[in-house]
Amino acid sequence: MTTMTDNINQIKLTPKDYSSGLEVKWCPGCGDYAILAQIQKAFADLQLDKSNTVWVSGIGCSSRFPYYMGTYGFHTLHGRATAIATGVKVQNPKLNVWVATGDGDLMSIGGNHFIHALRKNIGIKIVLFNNEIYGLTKGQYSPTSEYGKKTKSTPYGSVDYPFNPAQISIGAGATFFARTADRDLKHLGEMIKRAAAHSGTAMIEVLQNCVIFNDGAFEDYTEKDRKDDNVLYLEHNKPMIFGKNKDKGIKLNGFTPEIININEGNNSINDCWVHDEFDTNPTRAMILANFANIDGFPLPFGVFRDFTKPSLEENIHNQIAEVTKQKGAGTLEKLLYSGNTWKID
Amino acid sequence: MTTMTDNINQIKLTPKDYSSGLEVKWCPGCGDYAILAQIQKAFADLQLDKSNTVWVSGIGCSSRFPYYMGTYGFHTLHGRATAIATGVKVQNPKLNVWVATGDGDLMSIGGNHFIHALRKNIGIKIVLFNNEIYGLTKGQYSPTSEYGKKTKSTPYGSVDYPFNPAQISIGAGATFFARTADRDLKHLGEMIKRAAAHSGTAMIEVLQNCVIFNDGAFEDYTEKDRKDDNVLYLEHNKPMIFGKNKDKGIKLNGFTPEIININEGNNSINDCWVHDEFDTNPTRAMILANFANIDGFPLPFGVFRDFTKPSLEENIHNQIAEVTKQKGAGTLEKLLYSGNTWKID
Amino acid sequence: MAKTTKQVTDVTIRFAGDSGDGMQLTGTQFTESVANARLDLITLPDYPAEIRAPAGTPAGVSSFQIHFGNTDIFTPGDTPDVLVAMNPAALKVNMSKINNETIIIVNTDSFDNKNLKLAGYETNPLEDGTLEGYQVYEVPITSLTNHAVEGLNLTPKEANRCKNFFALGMMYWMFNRPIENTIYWIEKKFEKSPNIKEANISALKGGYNYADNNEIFTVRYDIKSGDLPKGVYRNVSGNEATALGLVTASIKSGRELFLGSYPITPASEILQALSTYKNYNVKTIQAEDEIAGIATAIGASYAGALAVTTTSGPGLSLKTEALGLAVMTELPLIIIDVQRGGPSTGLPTKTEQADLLFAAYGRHGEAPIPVLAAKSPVDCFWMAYEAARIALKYMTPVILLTDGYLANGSEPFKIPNIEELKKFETTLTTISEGFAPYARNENGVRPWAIPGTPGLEHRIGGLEKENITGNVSYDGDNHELMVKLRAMKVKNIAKDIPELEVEGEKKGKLLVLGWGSTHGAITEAVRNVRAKGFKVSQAHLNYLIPFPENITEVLNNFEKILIPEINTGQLAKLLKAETNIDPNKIIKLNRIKGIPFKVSTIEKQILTILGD
Amino acid sequence: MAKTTKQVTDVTIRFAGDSGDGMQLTGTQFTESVANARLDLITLPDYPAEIRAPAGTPAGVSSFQIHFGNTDIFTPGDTPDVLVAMNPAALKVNMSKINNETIIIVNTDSFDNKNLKLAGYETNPLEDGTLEGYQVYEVPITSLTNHAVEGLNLTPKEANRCKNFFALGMMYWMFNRPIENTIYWIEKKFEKSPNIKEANISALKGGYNYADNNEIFTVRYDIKSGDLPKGVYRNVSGNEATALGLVTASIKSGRELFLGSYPITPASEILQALSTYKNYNVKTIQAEDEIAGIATAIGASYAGALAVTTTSGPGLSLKTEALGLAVMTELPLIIIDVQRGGPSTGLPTKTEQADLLFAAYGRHGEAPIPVLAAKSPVDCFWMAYEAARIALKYMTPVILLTDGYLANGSEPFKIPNIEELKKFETTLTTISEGFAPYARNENGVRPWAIPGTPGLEHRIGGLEKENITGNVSYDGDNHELMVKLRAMKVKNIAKDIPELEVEGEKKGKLLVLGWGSTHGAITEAVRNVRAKGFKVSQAHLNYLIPFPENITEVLNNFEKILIPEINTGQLAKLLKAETNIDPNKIIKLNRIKGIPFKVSTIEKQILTILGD
Ligand SMILES: Cc1ncc(C[n+]2csc(CCOP(=O)(O)OP(=O)(O)O)c2C)c(N)n1
Ligand SMILES: Cc1ncc(C[n+]2csc(CCOP(=O)(O)OP(=O)(O)O)c2C)c(N)n1
Ligand code: SF4
Ligand code: SF4
Ligand SMILES: [Mg+2]
Ligand SMILES: [Mg+2]
Repeated sequence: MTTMTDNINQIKLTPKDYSSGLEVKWCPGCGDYAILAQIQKAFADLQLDKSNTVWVSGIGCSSRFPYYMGTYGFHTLHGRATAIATGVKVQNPKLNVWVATGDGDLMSIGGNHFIHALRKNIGIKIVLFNNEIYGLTKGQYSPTSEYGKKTKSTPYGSVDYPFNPAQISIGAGATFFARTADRDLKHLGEMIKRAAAHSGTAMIEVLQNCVIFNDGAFEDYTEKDRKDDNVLYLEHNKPMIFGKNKDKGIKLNGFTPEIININEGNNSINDCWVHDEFDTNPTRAMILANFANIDGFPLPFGVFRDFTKPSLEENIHNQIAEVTKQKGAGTLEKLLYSGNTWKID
Repeated sequence: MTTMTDNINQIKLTPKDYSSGLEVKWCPGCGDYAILAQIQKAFADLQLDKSNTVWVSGIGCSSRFPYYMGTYGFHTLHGRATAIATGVKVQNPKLNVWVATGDGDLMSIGGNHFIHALRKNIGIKIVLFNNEIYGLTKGQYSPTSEYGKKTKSTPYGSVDYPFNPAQISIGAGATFFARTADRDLKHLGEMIKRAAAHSGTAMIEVLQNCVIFNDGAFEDYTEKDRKDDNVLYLEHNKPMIFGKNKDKGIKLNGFTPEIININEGNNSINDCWVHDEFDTNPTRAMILANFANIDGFPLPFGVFRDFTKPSLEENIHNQIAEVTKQKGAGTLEKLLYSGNTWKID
Repeated sequence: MAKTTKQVTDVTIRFAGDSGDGMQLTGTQFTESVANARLDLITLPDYPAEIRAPAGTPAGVSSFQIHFGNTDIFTPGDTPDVLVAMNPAALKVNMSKINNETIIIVNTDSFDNKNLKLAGYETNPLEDGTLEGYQVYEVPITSLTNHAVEGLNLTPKEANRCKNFFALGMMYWMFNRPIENTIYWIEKKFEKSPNIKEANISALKGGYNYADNNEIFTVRYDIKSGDLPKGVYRNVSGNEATALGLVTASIKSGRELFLGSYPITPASEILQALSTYKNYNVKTIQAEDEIAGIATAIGASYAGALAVTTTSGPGLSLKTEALGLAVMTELPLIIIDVQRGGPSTGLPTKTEQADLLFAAYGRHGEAPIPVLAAKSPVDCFWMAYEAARIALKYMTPVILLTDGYLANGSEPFKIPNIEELKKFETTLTTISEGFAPYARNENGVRPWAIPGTPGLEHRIGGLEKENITGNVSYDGDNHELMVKLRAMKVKNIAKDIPELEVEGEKKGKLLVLGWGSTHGAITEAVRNVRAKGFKVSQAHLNYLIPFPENITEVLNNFEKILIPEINTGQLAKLLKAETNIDPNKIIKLNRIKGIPFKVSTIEKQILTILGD
Repeated sequence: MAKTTKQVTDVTIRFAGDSGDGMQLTGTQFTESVANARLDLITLPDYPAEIRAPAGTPAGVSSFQIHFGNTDIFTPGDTPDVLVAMNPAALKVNMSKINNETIIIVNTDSFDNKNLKLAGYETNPLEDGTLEGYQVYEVPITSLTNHAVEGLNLTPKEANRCKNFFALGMMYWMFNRPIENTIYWIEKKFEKSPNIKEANISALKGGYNYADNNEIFTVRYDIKSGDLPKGVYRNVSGNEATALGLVTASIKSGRELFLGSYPITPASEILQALSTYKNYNVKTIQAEDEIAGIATAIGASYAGALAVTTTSGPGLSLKTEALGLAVMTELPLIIIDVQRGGPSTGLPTKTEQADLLFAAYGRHGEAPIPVLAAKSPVDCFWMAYEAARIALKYMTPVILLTDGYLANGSEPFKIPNIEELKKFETTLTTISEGFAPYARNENGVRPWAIPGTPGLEHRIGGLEKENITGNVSYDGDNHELMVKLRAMKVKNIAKDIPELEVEGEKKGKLLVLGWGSTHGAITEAVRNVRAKGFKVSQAHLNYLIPFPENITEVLNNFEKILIPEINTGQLAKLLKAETNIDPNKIIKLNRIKGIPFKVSTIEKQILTILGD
């Protein structure tokens, strides 16, 4: 659970207070800068306690993130951030534990810890910087790179099908999934705050532009002129509509989504599928996740799913409390003199 | 792709011919025996070429499987079977490559290779012996063990939520998923044959009874008196009905499944959801996968999904063929004398 | 019928039967009875490799060996004085372990055609001369047991299952032990099934009386009470002792215990034991794999826990990369490797000492880690405690090596005086003034600043650190400095550990040097040889990286160093690599058969060298 | 104005500028020109650690050093004779690398306030006396370039980007090299943008003419053509050479090449190079992680491929467990570790030799693996080829160690005569009669029976194998036998590799012994010292496990052995552990700064020892 500073007399922290002051070393123009700025801003809005907050990361450009935050930070091993964060959170559930990770870090080498974190619903927030490329190692394809992509390690085009991050997350049992983009500043900040408020594992996919090795990968979703037709903003209890003229909607035909023009023919806004972020049934989120794989469909941004069940650390600490209640707190005497003992004197 | 012996004059192989003749060492009464027998039978039905078939496994009771098959066999490392099988298949796509694995082997330590195999659609067949326990290490819980389970490593009950194997498989992009049980002999054999015929990654979950450490875990789905009410057999193009009296059906309300009595009220068999194994939309399979998590719902057995797209090994070999066509086959001369050379004489 | 009583000082008994025959239980009961007589003892179970191998086959044989006496007992015994064989397979499997002074007690009822065939005997060994020269006591244990429980309305299967108590009864008689304790245990254990309770008691008494009355049991053995030091004792296996040592260290240090682990034979019992200590605030995570096991532990350590990960060889292999991170971030961490037969999956249920060089050098880059080893089941308690002390005091990962033999073997543990346990030191800090994450104290140790502490927000990671500030640094001179500082810190631990002690003369022709679980066998061998009037000394290493400070001095005092190891000579290599002693004085003695050394093997080798 | 021409034998030039300044390209062009003059050479790029560090800052400086001459060239040169500094940061970063004999050519245009500040200079080093005592050539390169391209309608940015060719032109004049080759290259490269083409050519000529006419360039250097052996040459980096060696081995052995890998600095280029060789039937898999990298390779090996996995330290750590499986299943496999600065993530872009002991001992259980090392960029070709030969002939994993310096450094590669390449032997079999998976030939090698072969169906795995049959065996004696057979097989490879050769006297006071990439620096140092009239010999190890058979003999002939290593002394330890040479004769020389040895460092140490 997110801990907010409760000392009312405290001085209000500004975004800058959440910076470590170290020189930021991403490439000029890298999308990571915007993410950093929005997170510092969101943390200031929440007045998150710096000393109670830990950023854990793996290895990659994105994983340099903790160095730039004025909180506690741990730049760990490629792929292991979620596992290490799990240890931090279980040991001290009072900490706000955030993970900064890349598409290679989380979904390639870190895939196992990733799905197990989601399964166990450990109360960490995972911010995936998805640039669909390996940045730090200078441009090999990643498990989110599109089929056929030419990269340094696939000179004739990749022959792997990519993961759909939403789909695998939900398949693994994610209780929270949201998507946003580096250039969608306000929305990005909103998503961070939503994740902060979630009690279990919160997974945020941020589409992030790597200017050097995969420039423009997300222009369809971030460029002013194209974005409106290509992004569907999910809002709780609102019908799903999108398009420059807000004239397109999503209608469900059974479980199959269709795009309708809400101003044409028999269709109206009332035919649109209404979003429910808190739906406990994973099917809704899976249908939304699959939009990415259907030609011509807009990419949903926003909270796909946000549902509460006890987190791993809660369960562990509750069990400890319960057993301790039953058996009494352990002491060295009890420990050593348990079992079948005999005395020689 | 499955290779069948095409020499018509060959003597017909019997199930026994698919045995290695080594003494089988599972505990008396273990469900693994039935799986072994059914696979040998199915292979005989298919007249699979023994010398072109490889069984790869990890570590666990179930992973001893390759020792008992008269094919090639590789008992590898805990969790690594799918990755090693990937190497075998990519190197020689003509081989039939099968993986025998346990719930710990595939979904705990082997989770990453598992999801990546599914993503890449490598043409291997994965037979998951799901006994919801660690057999070989004598009874710790596994990632498919139910919440709250008391095992050697969870004396006060586990606090992890289990994976739903179908859900994670489909989330990872599985092109084939089927479920069956050790005691469902004929059905098990059928599923094996279906997997053999699938070109990409085929994932079969076999519910398997561990008599020693998790006895009776699947009785609801295997005991004569209970099974009919608890298992829904999926059949292509057939309405979903189940129950001792074949009177219960599954109806879809939007994307939400409901159980109906097809003989009562306004409901009839025509209201039932009709299965389509070949649906390319993953939503159907996800809805079916979620049955396991809804109280009172029957557990679907059979093929959830079977859809074709080029496999990894096909793609790799096609790319090699294409480049070779473009550039001509490489020779030592070409190789060494390429680039910028100069002569000193 | 005349019965004589012989006085002996120590005895080895091996109970062997089918996995279903309850031999481990029989052994444990016998052990308790012996322990109550203040005798020293060591026990060793010998399980089948398969979970439940087919009944009656050699693969299904389960054995339990106990060596006890009123002198110091260091090994489970080379050769049983008594072998109890409940079926033909048990006899067959154990033939190689006995000699013709061994008394063999066989359950003749089980030597029928079916069981002989299952055991792989073509003819009956009781009849075909196989056992010629052995002392064989033929007892129809099954039928006698059935007879003893008659009238209790048991099913034949239930009746049969009592026969281990019959066997136990005979042993109690033979070794002059009271049966009351076991009766008391049976009463409690089977409280809820009065029938079974009665039956087991009848079988136990039946066995005792049978031996008392039957003429084949002519000799009874008596062992005078032992002279174990005063104190309260309990019997512990190595894995239990390890778990106890860790929890004790947690309580003493005031740091909550965190275990991140993944099950693996023969280490799983530590995870299982620690999972029961919830009321000691112990958090255990059965992680998705060994990497997550150590990764969660590193996370917990960072968050302030006494963090541990437990495993065996294949798991240690997987933890290699994360060990490097713990070295670079200088976080306290205990890695316990319960060694088993390798390489690869190897021989999971067998013991071996072949992970030593791996523990010492098994990381990329210059990544020094202290390596400790326990020398007996009880010593696992002490070395786990010591590993915690070093990890916390020096902010370093520490590898503790035990092995399959220690893990499963057990011996009496004298419960320590709580006050006398060593104190813990840490570099925990909450003071922001002058705080720098990689500043070092007089021991070269950086501060431990735990998330949640206001004002100490800082960042660490696996990239090279700038001295003092801990910022990322790609500077070459700084790198060289940091490599040296990390090496120095570990090297200096040598000043904080006991010197290497020599048993026997401090100077002479031959020193037998061991490490880890060979301690018992070496000690007995050396004592035996010395008892014969020869001069030979002994030293044993609990600390492998760094070695005790005086190691070169000690070794230089001897002409020859004999190093017995259950590997191809890893300590021998480590010794050469890490010291400058004369390599030509090293004599290796290696056995790699998945079992502990026989005392006689070492003894013979010592005599050969001394005879040269 | 008088210009003189000096004859020299070798020169070191360092091109340094901002990442965007095109210094690597400049260096490469200069290299080709030098190569065409039949000179020997070695080059070394020095990239910034960040992908694109802020322009103008020290972190953003990219350098390229070339050492060339008409004698044998073994290193990229200790100290540049000429430093070209395109901006203040480039000057600042490289000040520590030069001495006051270095000619510094600076682009004065870039020494403005903004760039001085970005570089961290408070005052202008061209004016404040910083460069006193150095020979500084101040050239307004930017404006001169702009001038040269005038009239070509370039944007200011485009014009600016030509300045590296201006600098190159100056260097061509200074070292008396023709510019035609580069003009030809520019013409092809910029075929599609005639404007840029013209501009670059003008800049190049401009630079050349500027030096020819301007008075600050008074001396011109001339190097007589070299005497490299006859043959066809190409320039290769170590990583390129490794890839070429592997493909060559694949073609020669008739085994298809399979690479399972995961990107990691500085090994990624091998994966990338092999990915281009599709028409050589090379299959490359960028796996999900390093474990899958080696696992897919093991699978491919089992299926009959020449299988390889490439990585650097952190990745090798992750491959540890799978290495054990390759040992147990005795499958051919090549593991290439391009070492970088450790421990943990360490210094990814820096070089180091600190994985040697890890390669030698880094597995649980007794798991011997041959370890080879390349000594120069070109030698990567030969050792990759040799690793393949050994892996296939002996059915064993082989670890090949290279490092960041070798990987990125380059030198001329004399293309070998294809016929003269060593032949491959394998134990491939298709004959079912008498087939047993763990029977062994005279070299102790088991047969390679590939799935798809009728009649040879068999099963292998990581549990201990029964001798000959390969069935699972828990037998202790068999285990000991197998441990010994595996060890013996690796040990016997010593008979099949070249003996250790000594350069210089075979007996004497001092032998300098090295391994891997220190070869160049050691060789130059030894030659320099010998040229001064001292006696010192040199030997270099390409084979670390097993050592060449004659190693003890060779070393025993010297009073002292000096071992320079870029680690804390790992070969020194390995040598002591694996041989019985007198440890007291070893003298270590260690630098761990992420960069290759300076020749002078080794030279000084040799002289100190000889002077003793
Ligand atoms: C064990 C290990 N393997 C490989 C690497 C090399 N490596 C570092 S970052 C990275 C991938 C980076 O991609 P991503 O996670 O998408 O992050 P990005 O740089 O794109 O933000 C790789 C392969 C490593 N550091 N450690
Ligand atoms: C690297 C490694 N870690 C742990 C083990 C120990 N181990 C062997 S099998 C197994 C789990 C077995 O469970 P599962 O995969 O479900 O197979 P089952 O025995 O139930 O068929 C474990 C933890 C091992 N052999 N290797
Ligand atoms: S390489 Fe790409 S992801 Fe990395 S810092 Fe540069 S722009 Fe950002
Ligand atoms: S332990 Fe369970 S899974 Fe393993 S062989 Fe026995 S019954 Fe089967
Ligand atoms: Mg990325
Ligand atoms: Mg299982």
